[in-house]
Amino acid sequence: MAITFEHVGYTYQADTPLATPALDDVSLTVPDHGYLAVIGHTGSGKSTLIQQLNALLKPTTGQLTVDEFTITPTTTNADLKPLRQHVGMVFQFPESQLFEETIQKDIAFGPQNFGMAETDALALADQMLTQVGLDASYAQRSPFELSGGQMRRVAIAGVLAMHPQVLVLDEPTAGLDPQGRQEMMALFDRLHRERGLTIVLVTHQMEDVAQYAEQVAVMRQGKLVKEGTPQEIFGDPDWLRANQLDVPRAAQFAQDLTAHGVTWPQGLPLTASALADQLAAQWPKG
Amino acid sequence: MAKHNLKQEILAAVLAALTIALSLMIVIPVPATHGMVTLCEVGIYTSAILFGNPVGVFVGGASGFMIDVLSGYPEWCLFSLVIHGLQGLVVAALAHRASGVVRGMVLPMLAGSLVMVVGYYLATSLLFGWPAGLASIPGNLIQVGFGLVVTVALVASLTRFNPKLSKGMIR
Amino acid sequence: MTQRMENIIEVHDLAYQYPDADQRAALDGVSFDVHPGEWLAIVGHNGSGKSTLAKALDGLLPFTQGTVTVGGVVLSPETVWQVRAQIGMIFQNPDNQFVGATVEDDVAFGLENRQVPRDQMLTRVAAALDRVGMTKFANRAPSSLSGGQKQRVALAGIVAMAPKILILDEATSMLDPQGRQAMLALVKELHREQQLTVISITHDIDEAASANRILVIDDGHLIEENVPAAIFAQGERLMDLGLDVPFTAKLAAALQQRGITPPTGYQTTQEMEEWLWQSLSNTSATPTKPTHP
Amino acid sequence: HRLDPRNKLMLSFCYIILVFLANNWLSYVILIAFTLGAIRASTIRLGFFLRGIRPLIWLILFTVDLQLLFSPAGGHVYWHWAFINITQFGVINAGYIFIRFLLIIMMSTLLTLSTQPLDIATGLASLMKPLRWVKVPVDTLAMMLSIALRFVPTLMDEAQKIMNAQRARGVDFGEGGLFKQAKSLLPLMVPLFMSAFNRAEDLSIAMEARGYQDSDHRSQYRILTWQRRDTVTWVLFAVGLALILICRRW
Repeated sequence: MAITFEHVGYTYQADTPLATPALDDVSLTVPDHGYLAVIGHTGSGKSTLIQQLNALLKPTTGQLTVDEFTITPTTTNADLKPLRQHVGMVFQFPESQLFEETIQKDIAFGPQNFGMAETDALALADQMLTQVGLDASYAQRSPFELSGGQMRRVAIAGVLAMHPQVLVLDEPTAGLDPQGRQEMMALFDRLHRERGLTIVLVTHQMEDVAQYAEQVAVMRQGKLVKEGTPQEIFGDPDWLRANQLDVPRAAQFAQDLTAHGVTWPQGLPLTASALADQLAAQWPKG
Repeated sequence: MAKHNLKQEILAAVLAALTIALSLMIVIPVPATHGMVTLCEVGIYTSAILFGNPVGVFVGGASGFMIDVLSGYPEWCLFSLVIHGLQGLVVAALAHRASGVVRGMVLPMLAGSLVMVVGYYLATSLLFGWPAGLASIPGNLIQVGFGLVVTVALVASLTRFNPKLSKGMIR
Repeated sequence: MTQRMENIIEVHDLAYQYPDADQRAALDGVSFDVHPGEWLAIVGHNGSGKSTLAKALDGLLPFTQGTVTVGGVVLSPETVWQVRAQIGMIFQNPDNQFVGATVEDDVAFGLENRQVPRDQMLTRVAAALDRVGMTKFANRAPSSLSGGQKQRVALAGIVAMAPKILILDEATSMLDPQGRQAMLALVKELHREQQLTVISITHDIDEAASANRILVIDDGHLIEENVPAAIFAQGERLMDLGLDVPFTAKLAAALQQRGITPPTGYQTTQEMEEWLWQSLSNTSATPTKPTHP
Repeated sequence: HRLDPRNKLMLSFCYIILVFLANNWLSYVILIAFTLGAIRASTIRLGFFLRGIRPLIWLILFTVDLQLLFSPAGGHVYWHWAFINITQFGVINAGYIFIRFLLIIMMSTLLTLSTQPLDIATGLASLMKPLRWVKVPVDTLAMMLSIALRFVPTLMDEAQKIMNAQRARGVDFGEGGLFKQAKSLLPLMVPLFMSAFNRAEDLSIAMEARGYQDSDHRSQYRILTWQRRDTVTWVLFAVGLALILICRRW
């Protein structure tokens, strides 16, 4: 198992009058090379949950393991460096973390913090630049000259350069145009499939969840309220609507067709191509 | 013309907010004096050096005043308004005229630091007697020294990140 | 002024060049009209110049060539405040347009600028907050609000001013789905109730679908102008234009790949559904009309 | 609590002057009574005030010690070593300074706890109005101060986010000596300043779009009202001042 949460609870400002519980008894496992999507409203505890994964926040109760690392309430900061290299974090609007004078230096910043020699890190930076779809001519430019979408790619390259085995993504496509969104999601999918990265994705985009995730966790008020495959979660649009969550368009569309007597022998389709598959299968011949 | 002013006014306001936010958030303990240093000077000096004067004096005065109010020492707020305001004013005025690291940054900051240390010596003496004034000096020296070092590094980084800043485009 | 009342905004041959000489023109030879009470969407991928266009309409950028006429007033440095008085604008980042220290202060900001007397301000602020459902939050500081709530406060600020034109510059792009839907629903109501002219710059397919007409900007040029159905009929090419492909178009393409030929042109969800279940039932019996709200 | 913030600011300032004028036991007793009365009126628990003193305890002790050791000669000499004398004057002065600390800290804690920062800022701006006559753009300063305050939580939030992102990239904040800490601050400060520049640009455009021309031609939504209870405080203050002046003479 890549990631295991065991009864993890987290309280902000514990032991003060302002204490507010943000995570409550969360237990969850993600298999090796898994792709987990975490969905839920703003303030449901999604961000708190993913910050446990590299111990930016440590659980106040329970414990979690990420591959060979175990994080408990008493884990000390001295033990964290290998973990932080192992778990790469792409925060919302990650372009705001760029600060070096050249793109190459910025990408090399993380690896150097984890002990890589400068020359190696700079060479690695050039390599990462092409990974995220920018060519090597960008290396010596200032990040300031780039467009927002390009800056985000550089920031992601900076995280990938640390060679994480787990990649945590907090709404990585927010604010991008549809084309940028699609390219970005395809990049993560490639990293997942080709390099075997375990991916944890926090998102509001149900279409992306339906298309890419292998496992979905639904958070509400700090609790894990439902967990399963996309088919299990999205196969029940009424439950999603009752929880004020969006239903993928294809599922919505398929459910409307059900009212006209159309049946879905392979379960409610979640994407346009799955829907087309099932429709084609029952299409009248001739 | 009015447009130009508005941009500068808002820039000064947001930089003051940044200085206040940093000072309240990041407090680095100095075991040697049982005191601590904040990033207040870094905010004031950086704003003053990059954007010159109305910005420098405002960021100094406003952040000095509000930091005291927000952190629960309002008895100092009027003194801080004047002292940090003067500090920002001096750094901005001197940095504005010269260029280069030492003459454009370090010397103006030394002058501003002198204003701050002497200012608080006088204010503390007035409030609590000259021994208290003397007692304020070592902590304040560390504070301005730290501010000076971080500012040099920060201004260098910022102007490399965005070369337009070194031309003082907003000034 | 009276003979030109059919257009509330007229843009003729507009061009803009960023001060940095090395860059290409951000806008080049853009001309179009906007009718009173119309909802116009402007789409284009990031960096296409559509936000520049919005700012130019409000006199926030000194365009280098062309004319902009708003409500019969030709935009110039002398008339810029007259023009701005007719336009309310909401920008992308909710945090960077919230001026007031509290919600009510922020709603009052525009009124203060117009020197509205205080007793009138009190009633107009209260009414505007009520209109957007933010009355409970009147005394709150912006840092305690969600992005969606901040944008609703921005909308309240505009409701209080009652301008003729509302420009949304990617105003929903940083919001979560709930915030986006609430905001869009509110704008639709205002558009209907107050005959507000709406110009929305967007990537969001739902927002674009609410429009009467869509302009497509690419590389600073106006490359297309049509009703949403005609624009949406372009299927996969919409991605290049900075729009999502509508679901029905994705489904049509997927069906096509599987040897099923859907009707040509853009289909609404309802049309697509109807065609599908009728084709599937494939009986000669007259199908009953589907009942959709 | 419900006093006009302008009044509170002025009162606090005059109070500090009052503390200066006090020069004997009786006047200090009057001041203590006055302060405790104000605290009672505020209905804030005394514990809060004591908590405000704790961080300053080193400074207070140091000052009191110095005062004790280096006071001008006079009165009875209790203890003598080299050039250090502990005299009667010294002890009395040290006692006065100690009380001065307590009084000023208590009063300022009272001001902080009972007044919103926004009100203090508004109050300050309002008190500066007379400066208009010497061409100080008071209304502009008030606007700027209010915007600065409004952005403090936003930027704190952003600083926290950037710190998290850089921690995830292997930065250790708050570790090592001063020099190392100074260096580790750059990955936080550079993005924060760049973002502040962007925000300022966006905000000034948004303000123009909302019809802001300059600070002179505006009406005011937020106003401060001077009430009867504000006047009452000044009467009380005057009584206190008179008592202390009498004590000084006496």
